[in-house]
Amino acid sequence: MRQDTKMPAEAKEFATAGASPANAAAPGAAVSIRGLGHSYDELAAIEGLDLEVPARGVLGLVGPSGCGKSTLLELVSGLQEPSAGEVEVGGALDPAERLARCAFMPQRDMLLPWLAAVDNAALALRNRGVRRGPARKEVERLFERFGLAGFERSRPAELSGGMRQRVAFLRTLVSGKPVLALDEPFASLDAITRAEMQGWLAGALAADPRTVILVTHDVEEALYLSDRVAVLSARPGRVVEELSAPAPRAADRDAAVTDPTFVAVRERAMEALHRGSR
Amino acid sequence: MRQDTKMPAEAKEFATAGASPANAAAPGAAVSIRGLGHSYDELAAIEGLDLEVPARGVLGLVGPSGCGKSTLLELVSGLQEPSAGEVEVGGALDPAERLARCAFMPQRDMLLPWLAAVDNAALALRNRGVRRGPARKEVERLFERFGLAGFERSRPAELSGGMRQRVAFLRTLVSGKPVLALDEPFASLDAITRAEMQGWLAGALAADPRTVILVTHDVEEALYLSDRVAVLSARPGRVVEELSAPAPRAADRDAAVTDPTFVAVRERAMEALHRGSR
Amino acid sequence: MRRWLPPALVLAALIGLWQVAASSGLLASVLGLEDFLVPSPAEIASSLWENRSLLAENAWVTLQEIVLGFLCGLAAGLGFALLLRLSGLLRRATYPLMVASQAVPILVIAPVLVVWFGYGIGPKLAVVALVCFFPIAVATADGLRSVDPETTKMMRTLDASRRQLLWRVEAPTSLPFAFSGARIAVAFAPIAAVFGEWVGADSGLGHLILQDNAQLETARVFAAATVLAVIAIALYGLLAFAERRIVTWR
Amino acid sequence: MRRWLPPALVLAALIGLWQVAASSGLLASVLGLEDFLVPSPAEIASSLWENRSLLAENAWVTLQEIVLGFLCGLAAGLGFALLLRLSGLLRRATYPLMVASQAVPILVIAPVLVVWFGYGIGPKLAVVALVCFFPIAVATADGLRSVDPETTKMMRTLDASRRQLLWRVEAPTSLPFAFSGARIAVAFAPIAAVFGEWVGADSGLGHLILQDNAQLETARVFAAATVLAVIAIALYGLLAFAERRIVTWR
Amino acid sequence: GEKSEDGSTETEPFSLTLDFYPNPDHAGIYMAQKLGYFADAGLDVSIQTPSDPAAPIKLVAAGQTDLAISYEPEVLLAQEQGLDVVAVGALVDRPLTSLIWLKKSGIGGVADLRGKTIATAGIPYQDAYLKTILARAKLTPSDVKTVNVGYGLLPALVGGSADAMLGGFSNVEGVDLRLRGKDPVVTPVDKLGVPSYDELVLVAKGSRLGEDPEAIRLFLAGLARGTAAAIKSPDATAAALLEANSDLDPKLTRAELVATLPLLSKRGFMDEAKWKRFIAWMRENGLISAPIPISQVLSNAYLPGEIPE
Ligand SMILES: Nc1ncnc2c1ncn2[C@@H]1O[C@H](COP(=O)(O)OP(=O)(O)OP(=O)(O)O)[C@@H](O)[C@H]1O
Ligand SMILES: Nc1ncnc2c1ncn2[C@@H]1O[C@H](COP(=O)(O)OP(=O)(O)OP(=O)(O)O)[C@@H](O)[C@H]1O
Ligand SMILES: [Mg+2]
Ligand SMILES: [Mg+2]
Repeated sequence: MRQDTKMPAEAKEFATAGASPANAAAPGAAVSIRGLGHSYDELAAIEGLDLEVPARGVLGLVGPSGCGKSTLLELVSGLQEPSAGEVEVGGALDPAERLARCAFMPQRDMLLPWLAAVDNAALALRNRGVRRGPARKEVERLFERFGLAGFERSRPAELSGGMRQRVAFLRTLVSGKPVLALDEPFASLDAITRAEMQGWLAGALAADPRTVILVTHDVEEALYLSDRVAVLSARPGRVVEELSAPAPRAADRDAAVTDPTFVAVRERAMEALHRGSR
Repeated sequence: MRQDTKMPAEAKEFATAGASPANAAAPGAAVSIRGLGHSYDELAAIEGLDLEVPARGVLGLVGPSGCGKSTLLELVSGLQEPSAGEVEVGGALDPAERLARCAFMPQRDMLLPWLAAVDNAALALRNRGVRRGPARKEVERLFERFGLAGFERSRPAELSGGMRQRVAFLRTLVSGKPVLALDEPFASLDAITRAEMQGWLAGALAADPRTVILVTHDVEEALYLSDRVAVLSARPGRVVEELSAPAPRAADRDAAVTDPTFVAVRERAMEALHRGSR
Repeated sequence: MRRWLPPALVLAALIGLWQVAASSGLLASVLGLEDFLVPSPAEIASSLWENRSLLAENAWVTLQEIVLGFLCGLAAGLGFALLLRLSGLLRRATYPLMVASQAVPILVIAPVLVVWFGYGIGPKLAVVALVCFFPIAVATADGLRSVDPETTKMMRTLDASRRQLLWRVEAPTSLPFAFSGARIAVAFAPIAAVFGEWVGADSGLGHLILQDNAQLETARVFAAATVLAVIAIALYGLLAFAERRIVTWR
Repeated sequence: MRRWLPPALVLAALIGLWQVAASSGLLASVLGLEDFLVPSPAEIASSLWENRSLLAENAWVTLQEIVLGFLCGLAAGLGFALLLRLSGLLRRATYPLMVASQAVPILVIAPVLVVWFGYGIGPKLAVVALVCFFPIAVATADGLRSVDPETTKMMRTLDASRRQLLWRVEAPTSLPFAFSGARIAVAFAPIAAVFGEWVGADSGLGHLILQDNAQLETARVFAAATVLAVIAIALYGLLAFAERRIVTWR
Repeated sequence: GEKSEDGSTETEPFSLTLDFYPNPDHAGIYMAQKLGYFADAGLDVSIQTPSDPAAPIKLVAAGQTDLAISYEPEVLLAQEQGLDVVAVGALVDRPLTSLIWLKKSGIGGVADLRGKTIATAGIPYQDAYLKTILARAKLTPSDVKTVNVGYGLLPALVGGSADAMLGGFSNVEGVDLRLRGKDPVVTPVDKLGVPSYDELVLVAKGSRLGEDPEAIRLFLAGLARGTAAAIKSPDATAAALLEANSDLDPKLTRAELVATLPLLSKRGFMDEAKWKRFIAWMRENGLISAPIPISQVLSNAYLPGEIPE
């Protein structure tokens, strides 16, 4: 554990996960995307993308459905190779190294049906060689705060859509990698639960900063959680506008999102989104 | 086709689907839920629910994740049998009859991987005995408006999350049944596409009214599309509050949702949601 | 209980019909099956009873061959499937040989088996294992390949090593396939044991069948075959039960 | 091309080693395999060449038995799997009989087959079909059962009839399983044909093997076995190819 | 096996591979085993039963078994194939292979076989028997339909799918049919124009004979005693057979035994002249190409001088 004992609860929880070799290797890796393009056969999904995410920075990505957000995250995480341009993560261009630095949360939860919720959440730890007992303890502590208490032993088929998504989110966090690539982590959560999770993430990032690329459909969410927000155009995805958030991860969320400047920026983002959606 | 030729475009599109025997049989069936409860083994998902949806009425359902919304929709559609209470759809209590009257859109898209997008969307028509050619034509006309033009022949694996969801939505609509049970139909759509789809649905319902039960996480969406909105409590799901929407499916969406009364109701709904989330 | 009723009834009905047809000479007149070709159920039953000890002895021998041979085949099949999965080259290189090995009549290699394993249980195990190995290997290999690529991506981004991917994802995914293969294999095993015994044996149901066939002891031949069938059904049921216990997430 | 290289190389290597060992007497001294038990590749090759027309004739006969028998077994297996799927009662009632049918040595029912089908291609088809039927039926039935219940719900709410559910969802889902079963079946088919010919035949590779074996014509026995193996590999490859063409969504 | 002073006998393991499953042809062997004649000779004999009659001769040539029971034609074919095997004694010194049909079929003689179906065991030299037999009745193989039924000879004939069968033994299948009241017409092939031959012979590996022939000698002596004992007391022999092979049918076995005992060769002597005639016939029928020097295939040198008591 790198963190000292004075940090807030969230931090501690998050931190243990943070104690991974990959993370130690590259404390908060920066991500830079240069002239990135990708096509599936004839179909150009994204084109000429340039984006910079400083180490420990949070980039929000919003854009019309089908503009290539998920594709972009897979390219960054080294799960696919771009057909043009390059991605650098923590100084590494090599896909394998990028893969080692990035934790990618897919849009569909991809929980393993034969594993209980805890074991699904603990997958990353188990892969890192942690024994089952400790790994379970590790994640079970978070089940409470994620509103999953009592479902530790449930199979994915016995969970609701939102519960599944939270398990998948948890699974990604505890991987403790320096870069988090989150694909709509809260899409199937109701307003309240969603606000809770946002708050939790904000707190956790404050205690133990990571580089985060957050794809979301909720402009407000993007602006609240991110330092900067990139608005992408319709396929092929290009950057229409990049805005910096007025009050990233402010302590009082409700106050922050109702603040006039915040609302103004949100309007601009929406307007850009409109432009991008042709 | 029951509709005359003077109705708006959306209507026509929607209508053809409407020309289904089930629909003809029960023009806009009313749904009434009495003392409904359901448990999975020990776990009580919902308890003592009472809800009324008039024929051609739209009921919005919001509630904390895991409170039993999806379960409720399955109970209404006759896909599961309640452990307590009863559901009546268009005067029928018998699950088989309810199944015949309800079109249920599941939370996960459940597209068939071996069918092209069009054929997935046309499933309901094919099941109703429509030949492949006409069925495809039928749905292809809607692909354009759903922003799926060019992906008619793509396999689900080649579609983005939002595109998959739109195909699933389309698949449910063209079933042309009197009752639509929609489980977060727009959860993975960006703000713009989502607004478009909402507008489309509003127009379609205006031209060819259906009874709709709409589960969503977006209170605004619920209030804009529904006549009444029920806010459910955390598991076991009970009705915390039922509100009637100020301007259901108003022509000018942006105006409607920014109107002070609308905002006020939204606040009340949020507040109820808070209460329900213990 | 209710699960056993239907098969029991059907079986009873069939046997009843057969008996009636046999005793009323219908089989002979209509189907041309004289009783030294196909004895009546009654004859088979009495033969089963009269020769119970003889059948039991030989059945015990054959059962051992079946079970041990099956276990060898199972181990080999699963192991081979894993190897095939881990190396595409190996897969392409050895798959044809694997298929070819199933097309060689035992008669052809019988002397070799004797030279290598003598007249003991060795050659029988070899034959049973050879037969069981194949369906298990093929089915399991197919199962290992059937993992959703999205799931693989998920595991890779969680730093899963090849081995972890294999054990945590591919193996569980392939389990139902492996059981299909195993059930197919165990149904073929009794026949395999019989052929194994024809390589050279002085006991076992296969030995008995050949001996009795030479003596036109048809009733006892069918009695022995009945015992074989019962063994097959029992083992198949056992596997199906194990499957229900192990594959709980479907 | 590259896909064929590895197996070809491996095969060549094995045969080479075998030849060397044989000609240097290693096989005899180490493995105790004298050339009248296992002829050297060279001998087999020359026998293949010298007897090419004889082998071709008989191979053609056996190939017909294999292909037609397999097709019958395929039809029966798929049909049976569908039936099992549609009626749980039927399933429980007939499954044990299906398993039992695989445990009965052909020798036992050979006379019956002859009485019913005579000495023509009939009994061979029956035997091949009986063997092929089982893996296909089991694998397909398992495939039909493996549909995600959520998908079934989706279809039911879209007013799918039982038949539509079967054809639009369950059948496609089971295709990969069915192909597993079919590939297993086609690998067993040649052996089945050989045994079918031992029921009674005046031509075919099985007949030839029996004759040459009695004649101590070991080289030609192995030549015939080689042809069998080649047939098996060819048919297996054919099926694998068809699978890649048909199951495109995996 | 010389007796050691404490009286216990040192026995040397000796393996015999039968031609097929145990039957009355092996009466002498089981008798000798039962009465301990082999043990007296210092041999601990183990008996193997294959199901493929062509296998034993290969195994003996491969040195897998000390002695094997085979057939004269098989021995000659083995020579042709260059297998190092020598016949060291006859178990049955005349043909047992017979042409069998049922009286009820109304077949009066070979001539009536025209257009009939004949079941064979699919063994080429037996097909040659048929050719010779038919030729004597002015028929050619194309005048009849032959079908190879492998192990299914009896069912084929009794089931009516064949009118006659060639390959069954007069003392086994023949007796079996009679016992079942099928009143068969059984004619050994040497009565139908095929030169006589020794149906069942004991074969050893040539090189082995060179090295230590003693065990073979001892075995053949023991066997001769056993055969003599068998002929003297058929009932005891039946008992011995059934005891050793619980799956034999007692009634049938006794009947077969009665028919077999007179056919057993008492000393195992093989008549070279008879063999020469058969070799000639094999060559005429293209079953073997090169002439085979008689000294290579058989040797009476290991037989007991006179039957020891
Ligand atoms: N495996 C694939 N094969 C072919 N085309 C694909 C594949 N995956 C994605 N696409 C195409 O690439 C484009 C971008 O897909 P992507 O999933 O990245 O969009 P997205 O921004 O994530 O959309 P959404 O917000 O709906 O998830 C889409 O048009 C989709 O059809
Ligand atoms: N098949 C099942 N077996 C056991 N428990 C189940 C099953 N399906 C749902 N549950 C439980 O029932 C409760 C309600 O589930 P449901 O999916 O209806 O919630 P929901 O309101 O749809 O949640 P979300 O908004 O996250 O989709 C959850 O606690 C879930 O764990
Ligand atoms: Mg996406
Ligand atoms: Mg839900």
